[in-house]
Amino acid sequence: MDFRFTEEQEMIAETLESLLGDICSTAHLRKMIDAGQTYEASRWQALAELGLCGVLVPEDLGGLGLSEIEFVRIAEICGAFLLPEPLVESAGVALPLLAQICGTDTALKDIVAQLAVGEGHAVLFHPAMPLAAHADTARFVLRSDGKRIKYGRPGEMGVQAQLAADPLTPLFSIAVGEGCSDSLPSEQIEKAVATARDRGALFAAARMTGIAQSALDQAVAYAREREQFGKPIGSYQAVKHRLAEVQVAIEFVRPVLYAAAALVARGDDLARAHVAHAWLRAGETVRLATERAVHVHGAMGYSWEADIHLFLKRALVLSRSWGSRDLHLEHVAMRTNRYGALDAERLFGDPR
Amino acid sequence: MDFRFTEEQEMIAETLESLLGDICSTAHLRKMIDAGQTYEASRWQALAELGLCGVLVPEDLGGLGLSEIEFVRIAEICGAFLLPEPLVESAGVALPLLAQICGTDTALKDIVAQLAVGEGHAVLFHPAMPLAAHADTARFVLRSDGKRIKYGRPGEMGVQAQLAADPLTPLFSIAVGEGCSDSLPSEQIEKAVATARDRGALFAAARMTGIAQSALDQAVAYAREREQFGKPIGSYQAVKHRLAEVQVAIEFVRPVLYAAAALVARGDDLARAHVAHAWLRAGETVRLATERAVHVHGAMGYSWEADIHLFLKRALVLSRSWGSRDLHLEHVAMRTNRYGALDAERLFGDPR
Amino acid sequence: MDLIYTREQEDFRMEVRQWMQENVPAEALSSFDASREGFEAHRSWEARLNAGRWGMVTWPEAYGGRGLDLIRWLIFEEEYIRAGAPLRVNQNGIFLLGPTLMEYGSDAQKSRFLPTMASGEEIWAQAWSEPQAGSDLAAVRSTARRDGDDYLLKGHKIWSSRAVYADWAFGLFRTEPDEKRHKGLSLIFFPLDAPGVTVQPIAQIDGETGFAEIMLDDVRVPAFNRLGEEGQGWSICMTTAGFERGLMLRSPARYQMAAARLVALWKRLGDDAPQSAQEGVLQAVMDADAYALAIYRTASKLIAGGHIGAEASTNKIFWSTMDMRLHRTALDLLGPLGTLTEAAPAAEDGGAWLDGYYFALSGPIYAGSNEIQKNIIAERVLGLPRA
Amino acid sequence: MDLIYTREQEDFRMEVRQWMQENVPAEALSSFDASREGFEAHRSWEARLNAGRWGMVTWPEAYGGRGLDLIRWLIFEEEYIRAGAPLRVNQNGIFLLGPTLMEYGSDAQKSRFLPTMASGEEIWAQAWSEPQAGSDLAAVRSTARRDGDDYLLKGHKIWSSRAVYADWAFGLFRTEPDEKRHKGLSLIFFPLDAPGVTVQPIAQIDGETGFAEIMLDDVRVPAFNRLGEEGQGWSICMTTAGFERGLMLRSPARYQMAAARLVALWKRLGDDAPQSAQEGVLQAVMDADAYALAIYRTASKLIAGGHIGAEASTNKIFWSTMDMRLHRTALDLLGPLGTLTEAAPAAEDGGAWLDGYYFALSGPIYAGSNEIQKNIIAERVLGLPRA
Repeated sequence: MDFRFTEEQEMIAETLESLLGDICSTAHLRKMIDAGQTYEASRWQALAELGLCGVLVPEDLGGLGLSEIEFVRIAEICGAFLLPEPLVESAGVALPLLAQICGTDTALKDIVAQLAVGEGHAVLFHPAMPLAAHADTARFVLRSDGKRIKYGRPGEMGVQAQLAADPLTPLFSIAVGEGCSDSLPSEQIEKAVATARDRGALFAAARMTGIAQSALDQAVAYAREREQFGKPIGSYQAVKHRLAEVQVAIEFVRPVLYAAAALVARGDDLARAHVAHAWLRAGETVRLATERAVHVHGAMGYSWEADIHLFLKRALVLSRSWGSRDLHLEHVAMRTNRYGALDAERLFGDPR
Repeated sequence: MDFRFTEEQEMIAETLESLLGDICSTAHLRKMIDAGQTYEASRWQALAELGLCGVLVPEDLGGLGLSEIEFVRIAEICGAFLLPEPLVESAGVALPLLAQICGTDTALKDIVAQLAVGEGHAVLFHPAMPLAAHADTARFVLRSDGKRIKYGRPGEMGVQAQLAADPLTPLFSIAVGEGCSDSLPSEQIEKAVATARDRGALFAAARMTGIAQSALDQAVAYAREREQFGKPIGSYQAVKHRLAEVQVAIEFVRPVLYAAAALVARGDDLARAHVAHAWLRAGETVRLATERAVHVHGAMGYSWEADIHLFLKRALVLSRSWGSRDLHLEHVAMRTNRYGALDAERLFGDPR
Repeated sequence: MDLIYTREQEDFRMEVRQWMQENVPAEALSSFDASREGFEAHRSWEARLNAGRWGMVTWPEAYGGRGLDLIRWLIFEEEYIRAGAPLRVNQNGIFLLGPTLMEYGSDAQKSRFLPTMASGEEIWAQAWSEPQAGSDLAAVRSTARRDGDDYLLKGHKIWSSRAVYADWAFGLFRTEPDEKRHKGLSLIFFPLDAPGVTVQPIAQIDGETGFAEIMLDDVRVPAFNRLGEEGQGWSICMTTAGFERGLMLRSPARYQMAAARLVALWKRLGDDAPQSAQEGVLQAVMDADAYALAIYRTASKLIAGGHIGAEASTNKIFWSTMDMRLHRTALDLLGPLGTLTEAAPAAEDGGAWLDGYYFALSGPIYAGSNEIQKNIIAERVLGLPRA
Repeated sequence: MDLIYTREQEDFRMEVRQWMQENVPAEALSSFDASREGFEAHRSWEARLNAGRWGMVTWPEAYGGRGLDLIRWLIFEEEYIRAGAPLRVNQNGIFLLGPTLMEYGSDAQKSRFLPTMASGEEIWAQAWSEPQAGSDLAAVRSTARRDGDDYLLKGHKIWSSRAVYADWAFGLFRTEPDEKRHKGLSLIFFPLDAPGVTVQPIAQIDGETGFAEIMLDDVRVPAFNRLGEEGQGWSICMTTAGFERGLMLRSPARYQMAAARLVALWKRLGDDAPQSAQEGVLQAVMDADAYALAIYRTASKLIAGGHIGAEASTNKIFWSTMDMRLHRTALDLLGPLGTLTEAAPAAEDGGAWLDGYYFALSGPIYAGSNEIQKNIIAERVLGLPRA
């Protein structure tokens, strides 16, 4: 029992943080927006070189063979920096699913190996994820109704562009074509898709948590600088306490998020309820954080010039991805019905 | 169209306010609590002398023949002063119901006339009001399942004492006996009981609104006096803004409350939805007001010595009287389904 | 208390309804903040309104109004919004400056400015804030130096709504340079095309340019353009702010209509509507009702000779909170579709809910931030001590 | 990250569980704040715990503990609460003063005070606040005047929990009368039966006397009773406050058990449970989980040599908010029955939810009000400027 990240886990996170600090500042993002771009090949390449495109792919399929515990921090950092490229979508969700179902199909295994080293990306459509980002440029588009999986190239799958609030999240809907491949329904497929869905919600929660912290940091920075009535506005309790409340909210999302990652990693049947908990809380928290950050910025917060709206818009999109409030509340209710509440014993107990 | 109380209506309110200021201060209430009393005959007498025990009873039955518009202010003031005697329960709810159903029964008419001048009080039990105050000393106990009415003396009706949070609200449950009178079910009874239920919820909302304002006033008074860090605590935004929010909430209960009273008075079929609205908002507001007032008082707010707990406890009891959150939300939903929202026209339109 | 419309009020409603049915453009005008074209289309609409004497029904007939009371104004607004008539591009004029002019202006000023305001010939921008004077408005630094019968205006205004395409602006200027804070300020009007005025559009969160910076470099205006006495600017400005926060700018019909649209969306979604958002829908209906009732109550008091004081602040907190809540609920109802802009094929209601959410976000900021309003309520209504 | 208990931790849990099964009184003890009898019954329980060496498992064996780490303490607490064992009457001692003594006390002080604390022979009250020093604790006026090897204590303490029946109290005294605010304060212990001590019980909101006023009139105590250096009182007190707000006083099992009871109530009510309260039930379960996970995470950090800093403040805001929310939901589930006290025949769960609501109400006040905690978070975690 040790609820800390290992040194190796911390190192991956720090490396990514430092990389994105260099190549994914909001200044970089604004240049992309001005140029109408949503993807930067050189940044994707840099991520690939760190092995991040194949974190959850087993080593024998060409990935790093790490777990959701590593990836949850990666997703959180991608959130914090508003990474536009589909690292979480592909390496966190679609690709590990593909790796799980490719079996002995050598063509599929080849594709997995290529995606794992960053040669393109994959995306997954799902009833809980009807609008997926970067589907048009995907090497591989997967779609599941929960029981079966279809896959193919974007053209075959009939992806259609949908313009979203966030200028750096190109969303697409899908109308599956007839010509593309199809899996047979099986228990194994169903289980793999369910896990992919859990990963989707988990990493969406992680990204929202990262955004919440960034939004808070920006509000704090502004509140320290901006003076009114002869004092920094951050010295007024009206501002102070509102921001402190955001910090409290964030502090109580993180442990849930990390525990949910550990539960998914060990395939525990409590995992889904904790993923739901993380998703719900992260969603509330990022709403609180981004709205309050806008308000602390005053009129500036309503301008295009201040960066905060980029965080608000990304949060809007993510908080509506991978399931609805109803769905996640239902998953929490299932835990309540089945386990009762005093089960730290159960939560941390040996699942064997 | 004039959304103000008339001078006469204001005068009734001012008279009551001034009377209760003299004879129903928290100092009076504390003496009663210390003596284990929940009813003061002299105060009841004073209220009776103002005619308040028969406000809603038609003049030909010995009352003042006024409407819910007058009584809503009376109930609000009774709330603000934590009046222990059952004026609202009797004159606001049980007695007008009795007056509506007494028909040509001269014995009942006599009782109505006596109650209207304050010779005793009546109480009503109802599915939305399973615990009624002051039932043991009632001259007349009514109970309805919504379709029929039984009535009798407390002994006949099997009232049982239930000790409530509020030391000045003696609550009773009921197990109707066999010997007492009984009405036949009829459309007229059903309608009269429904109106009584609406009055119950409306005047509970009014009392809660009065309590909310009193609790806020006390918090403000304490915050102006109490100094910490060399300044009155009321000069800190942490305190200021919390209390300002309570004031805002109160300001947006009152118009709803008064409009609901007017709708009940004119028998409008929108009445119930607006009563529900008033009940829901008054309940939230009084919770906010009393909890924040306790917290502004600091440790003092957790002591028996500070008056604020008396307001908190009365609010606890009232906010759980005359219906549940579910029930009132359902009534609001009915309005939503039937009328749509842009119907000021409908709301203020001539019902003829 | 009498909560029934009179026969005359009902007749008035029917008159408005009929005029609107006959005159409201069938197709929605394009945004007045997005292009000169959209702006001018709205100006034409103001002219048409004015031709029907509907520019501002509460104003005296002499200035293009009908001399009606506030209850009728509320009825007018209800019918205006029900008819889906365009947003008022001249709202800074008719709802803010207009009532202030009525209170503080000379007859000559009223005659000069009100009729062209009612007709839309002159569209107004506000010029309150400066880079260092936002919530702390009394920190304005822009000056008006007296020069004979003129003033020379100098300074830097910001967040001026409508300033990109408007004709005129009104703002606070320090007429006594040695005075500090609330003293020595005057309210002065200036034409946005005067020599020395530079307007720099500011892009908003939604990419439109609803506000602008205004640089003033010795802009010459006649002293006639000063409203009220020299040095009286702050108290006049507080009056205007009361209008902004309170009754006029935010007519209840707007929120009732928004709530009605939300209910319609909820019904349309049917079983697809998330259960957990239902309470938000009911809340929106209750909020809109509560606000409408509160405004009718305030109107009744004002008609009877009362004044609007700190109520303006409680109103502002309520409507801004309600508007945020309502749009959050709408986005929750829509799920992933709620994040789509009007350009997306799958967008519901043409992306209006997302636009509405952005606009609602500005509610707690503009017209005096909610933090400032809470200070006002705490100090002026509750009597809590200043910090 | 490894979120699985070790075999040894599981074995330890079973050991605690078995002992509790064999030793926890079958009948609940009466409240330690309501009568001397209830207080002494709790003291006996503390003695029994101590006899099993369960008084404070994290303490060194020399002082009656087992020298275990915080994870085991959490496991112990889970089993303690699961077994329905009595509240710790000596919580001011074992959870607040104990850890502080461990950090700042001399060996002689530790030997003198810790074993009798673990055994319940000496029950402790806290004596922080004074009438003019609540949130502003640095305003304490009580003095400790040096007289040879003794101090003479003088002053007026208030809101001292457990002081009515306890044996000892610890509090802040000004040892340097000319120093102001945080300076010149010392932390000193005094027996509550010493000559010159007058204890005046204060009735709480629920009528019980969980706290008291303490008047000190030249109470003589040896300088040995001072913890740490003279003048070091404030920083020691902040350490203790950290324990109070953070980990120790509020073990997660307590909230998990409360959430479990709420779920049980909800299930028991079945179709009678209001639909609108369901989300509150789920929220309570999530809150309790989140708090437990956060505490396990903090414990892991502390075991690895980390320190608890402003986390104590975030924890305090979270548990106090959670506790209020949970009990509000319970009262909402119960409807009218929720307002009944234990004496009422129809009361559910013996009126425990109402009692719990009252107690939860005190959460945002004691152990440093939530307003003070938010200041701490804003200034020390976020780095926002002081006012």
